[in-house]
Parts: sequence; structure tokens; C-alpha cells
Amino acid sequence: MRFVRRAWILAWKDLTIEWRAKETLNSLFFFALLLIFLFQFALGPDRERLSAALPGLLWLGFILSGLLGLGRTFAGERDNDCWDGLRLAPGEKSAIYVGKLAGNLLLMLAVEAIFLLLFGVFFDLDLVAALPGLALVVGLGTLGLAAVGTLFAAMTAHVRARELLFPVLLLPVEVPVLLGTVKATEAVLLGEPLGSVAHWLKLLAVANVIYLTIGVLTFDVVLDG
Amino acid sequence: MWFSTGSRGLTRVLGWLAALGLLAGLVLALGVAPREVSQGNVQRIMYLHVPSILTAYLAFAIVLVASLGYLVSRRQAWDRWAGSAAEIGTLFTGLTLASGSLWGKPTWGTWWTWDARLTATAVMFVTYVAYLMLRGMIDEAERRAQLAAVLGILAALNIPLVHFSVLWWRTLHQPPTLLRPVPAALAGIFRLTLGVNWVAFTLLFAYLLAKRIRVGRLSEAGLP
Amino acid sequence: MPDHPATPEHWGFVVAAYGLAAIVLGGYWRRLVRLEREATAKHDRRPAPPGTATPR
Amino acid sequence: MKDATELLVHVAGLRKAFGATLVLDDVSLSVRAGETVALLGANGAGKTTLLRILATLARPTRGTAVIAGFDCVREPERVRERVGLVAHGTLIYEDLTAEENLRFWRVLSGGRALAADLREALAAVELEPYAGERVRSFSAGMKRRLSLARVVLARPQVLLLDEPFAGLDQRGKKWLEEYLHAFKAGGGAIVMVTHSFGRQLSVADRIAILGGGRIALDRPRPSVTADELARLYALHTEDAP
Repeated sequence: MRFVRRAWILAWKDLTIEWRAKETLNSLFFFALLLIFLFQFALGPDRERLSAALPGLLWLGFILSGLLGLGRTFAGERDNDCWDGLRLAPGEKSAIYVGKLAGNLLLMLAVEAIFLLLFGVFFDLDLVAALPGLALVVGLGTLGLAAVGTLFAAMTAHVRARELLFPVLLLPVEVPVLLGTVKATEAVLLGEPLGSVAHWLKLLAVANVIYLTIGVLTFDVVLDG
Repeated sequence: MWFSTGSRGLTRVLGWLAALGLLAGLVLALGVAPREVSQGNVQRIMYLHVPSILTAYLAFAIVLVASLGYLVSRRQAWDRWAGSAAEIGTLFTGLTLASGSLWGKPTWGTWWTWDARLTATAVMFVTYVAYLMLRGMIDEAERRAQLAAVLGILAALNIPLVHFSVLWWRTLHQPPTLLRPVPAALAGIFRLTLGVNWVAFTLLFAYLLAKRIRVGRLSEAGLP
Repeated sequence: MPDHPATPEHWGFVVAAYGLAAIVLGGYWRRLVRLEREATAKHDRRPAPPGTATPR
Repeated sequence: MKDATELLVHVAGLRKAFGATLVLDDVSLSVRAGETVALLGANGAGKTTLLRILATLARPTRGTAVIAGFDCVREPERVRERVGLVAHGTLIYEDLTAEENLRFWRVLSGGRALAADLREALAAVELEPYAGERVRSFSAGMKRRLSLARVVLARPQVLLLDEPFAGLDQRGKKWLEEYLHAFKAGGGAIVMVTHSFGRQLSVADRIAILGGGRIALDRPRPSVTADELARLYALHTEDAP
């Protein structure tokens, strides 16, 4: 129906522009590679010592690249001076939130897939076995990041020091998602059944419901700037 | 809002009440209450630590309600309540962390322990510092009120999520420490001291809130 | 000090905690008083703009 | 032909303040179907602010702004369905093609992006040959025309124009004049902010001058000769904040 069409056209616009310019996609892939090296140099090559911290490192990489990607959600509107256009287009403003969120999700999942591949190679991880569980955890965690990230990107779109304010706003709020995803990933990588981290998965699900609800209900106020 | 419509007399009374309460609380906490058997004197910090966090929770509850109030009515008064309560709430959260750390050093030998309750308080602290930074970075009053309201709601609803995630994150390794609000077997005098301090802190909070709201209203009063 | 206490007195930490609270809260209160005085002065001196509207 | 007496734009007692500065004090303005008002005023007199309020992009401190019977503050979405705003920003994505830009805004506004409609709108502003080219390669004049095509496609009832002829190339100016006359004939109301007293005013039925935060003058255009207008303009705008 109309809501979906409007959300879709927005996601289509962002992904088309991204596909043509490829500025965010390429830089985030490269950023992921750099992070892998950074972890190695910072924590030493000794694989044994690193293996305990792997889930944490993985999600640290996801969050850092996520911050970069999410921070640019409304860069296109800013550069092309189209912010008012989004406000002028009649219809539910939450459709814009959903469209932008979908675009961000796809972008982040693409980068995270590459990150996982690199992680598998550099840290000799058997990802195939853990894939189904990992996919669920990464999906829930990324949605949690993107749901709040997209909202905060709109809030800080016109603030002077937004590059500083955006991470400062997002990271404290995402602590539950960070704790949940790292713990769940740890269990998945150790091959434990998902049941052992059911409570963490529930927490992530509840968090996502809260974040998405607030995002949808308050986006027209946030866009109103 | 009767509270903030310049009833200066009431605010001054509140101020004196708070001062008296704090004095009574201090005398009780440092003098009257006996030295707690197992933890020793350092347990007296509890009479400061617990009321601080309880007052902080009250403040952030007000931020939530005021933020919702603003979004519904778009009246600036609600935003002043949210901003003022958040500022003072963050102050009390900071005090909670400081007193927790001062309590931890003699008890644990370290200034900071990733105890579930302290960690949750620390996350709440940085969240609301970020809230204050957001308010500080937006000049236009209406825009600031709108965005602060959204964050005020999200931050408040996030507190239980933070609480549980930190609790599970810590409990699997180490049971929550004795920093429970009211240790079960608290004799009457301990309970009284804690109660008086809690009331005193709440009065102090109300007094500071009234004053902060007045400052906010006066500095914006010139605007049509 | 009465009998030899099983645990050290740690009065230093207790005083530090209450002292810090007093300094922080006292400082904030003094700042509020100063701000209030300035705002009141500025408010009284400011000529009310033509037809000052009640807050919307 | 829409009922000529229907009030499409009604502004009453409008005030807008940014912080302590009062930009609009007590503005009242009415525009009927088929009527065009040219809004003159010094820089900073609040012309653009008034347009932004009518376009639901800014909220008045006091007073009401009603478009086609819908209040701009209480029912912004209804107003947005009926208003076309052409302002300094061209609202165009440079990495999309001309046609893609039109499709995006059309669908985002809840409409159906039929290729025929898009091509027709592009043809109207003589940009059809460039439909598939990215806007980044367009000249400033072409971008302005694409921006106008976006508004034409939405078929608004009320046009809010902020210096519409500025930045347009010759071809664009000619086309815009024809379009405005056709739009008026179709029963649309126009509020046009402009600085020039020249030929562009020919489309205006009334001339209003915004000065001192209120409508200082509102007279039918034919009743005002060019030099008289210049004198009145100077008179009413020297006290603009």
C-alpha cells in the first residue's frame, strides 16, 4: 500500500545513489579491513589470547563501522539541500524513517558480511557451522543499532558538531544491544545451542520493539526541524 | 504549573526544609547510627549513596513525563521541567557513582568495580550527559525541546534494558554485591537514618528543581 | 576510638564522600542562585517586547 | 473554473519570533482562487518566513495560516497535498537522473509515477531530451526548470514562489510566465515573493508590501504605476528590521 511504496522509493533512492557513488560502501569495506589489522596490532598476534575476545572484537567492528554508516544517513539530504523536500512530501513521515532504516540495514549487513568473512580468514573461525545462529544474532543486533541510529541521525542532521554528538548519543543507549549480542555471539561461536542464550535474545527482541516503536512514533517530530 | 509560577516563598520554605532534613540526616548518618558490624564505618556512605540514586531515578521519571507532556501539548513549560530535572538527575547520578567508588575502595580495594548496580548507574550517567550535550548544542528553543523530548523518552525506557542486560552480564560471573538498597536485616536505627536522608534528598531535589525551572523561565521570559 | 575495631575506621572515606556531596551540591546551588540573580536583573531591565505573548 | 470566491490562502494575525527578534508581527493576507499576490519587501522583512509558514515548514508563534480550508499547524499533511513551494533550494538529488528525481518525489508524495506523466512534466519544461541524464551534469537554469517540473507534476492548488524567476534561463522565464497564467486560469492561487518591479509583476492581481512585520500595503496591481510603487516601496521598507 502507499506506506510501503513511499518507504520503498526512499530506500531505492538511497541505495541507487549509494550504488552509483559507492562512497560509503567502499570506505566501510576498507574500514573493516583496517579494523582487523588494528585489532591484531593492538592486541598482539597470539591467536589464543584473542579467541576469548573474538565476539567482542567482532561487535566492536560492527559498531564502529555502523557508527560511520549510520552517521551519514541524511548526508544526501544535507548535501543536496533536500531535507525540506522530505517534510513537504505529504504522507506519514514514519514511512521515511522505515525507508531510511531499511537502507541502513542493508548497508550495515553488507559490511558486516564482509567483516565476518575477514574475521573467518584472519582468526581461522569455522563460520559455516555457526551461521544460522550467527545470522539471527547479527540480524537482531544490527536492527537494534540501525533503529536508534537512524533516529539519532535525523536528530543530529543539522546540529553543528554532529560527528561528535552522534556517537555520544548512540553508544550509551546501545549498551544493552552490545552486551546481548556479544554474549549471544560467544555462545554461538562456541557451538552452544541458542537456548542457552534465550534470555539475551528476548532482551534484544524487546529492545528492538521499543526502539522501532519510538522511532516510528516520534519521527515526524524529529523531522520537523 | 503552580509549582513554577514564581511562588518564591514556597521555594524558600522548601529550601529550609531541605537544609533541616539534610542536617538531621547527617547527624544521624555520622553520629547517631552505630557502626555497622560487618562493613564497619564505611557503611555510613550508604546513607548518601542510596538516596542519591533514588533521587536520580525520580528525576529521570520526571524527565520522561515532562518529555511526553511536551510532545502532547508543545508548551515550553514542560520542556523546562524536562531539562531541569535531567540536569539535577545527572548530578545525583554522578554523586551516586562517586560515593559508590569511595565505598568500593576500602571494601574492595579498588576505586571501581563492575558491580551490576554501579555499572547500570554509570551507563545511565553517560546517557543523560549525552542528553544534556544534545540540549546544549541546539540553540533554537522549540527544536531543542522537540529533540530533547524524544531522547528523554528513549533514555528513560532504556533504563530497564540497561538494568537487566548489566545484571545478566555480571551475575553469570559474580552475585550482586551487598549494595542492595536496604539490606534485609536492618535494625530500626539504620532504617530511620536511611529514611530521613531519603526524604531530605528528595526535598533538596525539589528545591533545586524549582530554582532551576525559575532560572529557565526568567532567561526565556523575554521571548514572546 | 573505643575498642580495637575488627575493621579499620575508614572515617577518611566517609568524610570524603559526604564532603564531596556537599561541595558538588553546594556549588550547584550557588550557581543557581547566581544565575537566578542575573536572570532576574536582566528580566527586570528588559523592556517587555510589544504585546508580549503568553507562551503558546 | 474553481468558484472564484473560494479563499485558498487565509492568514490572520500571524506572528513569528526567532528568539527575541520579532520577524512577523501581525500579518493578515487573503488570496482567492485564480488570484495572484506579489509580495514585496526588504531583505529580512520576513517574506521567506511567511512562505515557509504557509508551506508548513515553520510554525507561527501566534495567529493562523489556512490553506484551502486546512490549518497549516494542525493539518500539515492536508496542506502539503495542496501546496507547491518553489524556493531557493532546488530539492534535487544530483546523483539521480532527471526522470528519477521526478519519480522519487512523485512516489514519496503518495502519487503514482507513470512514465507518461514524468515525460509530460519534463516536456513542459523542455527537459525531455535529458530525462535519462544525471542532474549533476545540468546547468543551474536546467536544475531550476527541473525543480519547477517537480511542482507542476504535483498539480497543487496553491503556488508559493520565492523569487521564481531568479536563476532561470531565458527559456525558463518564458515558460514560467505561461505556466503561471495557465495556473491562474485553472483557479489556482499564487503568492509570489519578488524583489523586481519589472515585467514579472504582470502576472500579479494584487501587490502587497511587507514592512515592519505586517502587510503595510495591499492594492490591486493596475491601480499602482511603476514609479508610484517604487515610492511606496521605499516608504514602507525603510523601517524593516
